[in-house]
Amino acid sequence: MIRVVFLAQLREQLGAAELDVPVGQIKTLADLKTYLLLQNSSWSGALSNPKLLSAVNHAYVKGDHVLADGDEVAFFPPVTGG
Amino acid sequence: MIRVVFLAQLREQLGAAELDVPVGQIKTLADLKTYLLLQNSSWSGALSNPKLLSAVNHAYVKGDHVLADGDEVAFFPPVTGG
Amino acid sequence: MAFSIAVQEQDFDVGREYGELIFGDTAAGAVVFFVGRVRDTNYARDVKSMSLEHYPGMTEKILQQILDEAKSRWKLIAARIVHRVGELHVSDQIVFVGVTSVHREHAFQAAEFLMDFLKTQAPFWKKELTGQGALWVEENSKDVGASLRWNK
Amino acid sequence: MAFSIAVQEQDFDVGREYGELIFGDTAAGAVVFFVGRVRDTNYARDVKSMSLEHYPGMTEKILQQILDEAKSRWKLIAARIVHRVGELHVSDQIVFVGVTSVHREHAFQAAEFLMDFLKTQAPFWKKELTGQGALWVEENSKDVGASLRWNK
Repeated sequence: MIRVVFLAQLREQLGAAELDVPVGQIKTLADLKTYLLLQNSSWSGALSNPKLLSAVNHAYVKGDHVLADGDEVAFFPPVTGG
Repeated sequence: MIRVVFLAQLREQLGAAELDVPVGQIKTLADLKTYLLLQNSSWSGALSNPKLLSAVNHAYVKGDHVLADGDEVAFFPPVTGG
Repeated sequence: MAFSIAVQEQDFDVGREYGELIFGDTAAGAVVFFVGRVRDTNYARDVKSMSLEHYPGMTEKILQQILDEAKSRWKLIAARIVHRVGELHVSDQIVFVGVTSVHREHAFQAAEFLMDFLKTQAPFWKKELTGQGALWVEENSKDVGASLRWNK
Repeated sequence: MAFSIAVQEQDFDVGREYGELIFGDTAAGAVVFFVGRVRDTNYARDVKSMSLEHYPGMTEKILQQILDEAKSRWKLIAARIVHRVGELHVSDQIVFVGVTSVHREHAFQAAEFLMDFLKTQAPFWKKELTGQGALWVEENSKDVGASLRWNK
């Protein structure tokens, strides 16, 4: 399984905070996004936002990234703390 | 009268904290220094230190400066607070 | 306690944070700290309160990385970051950054660096309750610019 | 209290200074402060205590001028300088500088500016009691350099 986490405004836009996705054919972050859009066509707007950031296992990743069973992948908008 | 104030290391070197000098022929800061050196020849070393700073009536002055009766003139080494 | 972080709902006491930062220390000539507070106006909107969300697990990891990076760049004796989450109101304290060093330029630079990186790296998000409704705070381009100046 | 200075023998309480700086304020999103302390080593000499002398009258005037200059350069809401004089021991607090602003870059810059100018302009002198006897602290060229960068 891959644990997927949506945070902040993205969580509200998708109406989902977390979901578990079977690894299946998902080998990379790009595969995961494709899978998520196929399962939920209404997510394409929010999930295609070019400003979205991604983290795998609590570390930022840029571009594509290899995923493994048990990974936690998070998608979120630019951060605004401090 | 002109009130003359020596501070910090300079006060210790001269062995004097304050003195009042009659205005007389003293028209400028340079005149005052000349007067002080004539009165106390042993002060020439400490008073000639090129790093010494001067203030007239609590404001820094650079170079020569016109003095008036009642002025307070201070001489002191570079500051080291904070 | 020399280098530590905290993410918490409860408020922090600046006097106590300061006291713990310098406790038992005789070398730290310079202490710099920053406190960020909820202000009543943001982007011309009147703010009544805000909710601060974060990404538990990643937040702590990123704050620790930022602290480690500051330690590697400057000669620091101690440093601490405290960031609140949850519901906050106008004038409430949001974030505390404290740094001690032998020299003040190190303490000042490290404190600014910590704030700039926290603002652009740590996974916190603010949602403000304003006169115009609840609005997510947008990324601040000034913060992005401020963090870029630290690139080696 | 928005902009104030104090020259005093008694110690100051950082928590209280902070509280007074932000009291009743809802606009100051950023608070920066600096505390300078007596450290146990200075120029490789072990310091036991120091006496801090100043030039009463001129000190207050210069500190007020430095504060006015900071107000003219940055958008500040409040600022305070407290400087102690007299006998001080290792770990004692010497100076407090606190600045509040809407924006953190203003608060950071103003606090650094205040310290740099205080160090090179305000008529204070430190005499350290060290293992090698009582020694007047020499002017620090780094402080002079730090203050020059603010020249407009």
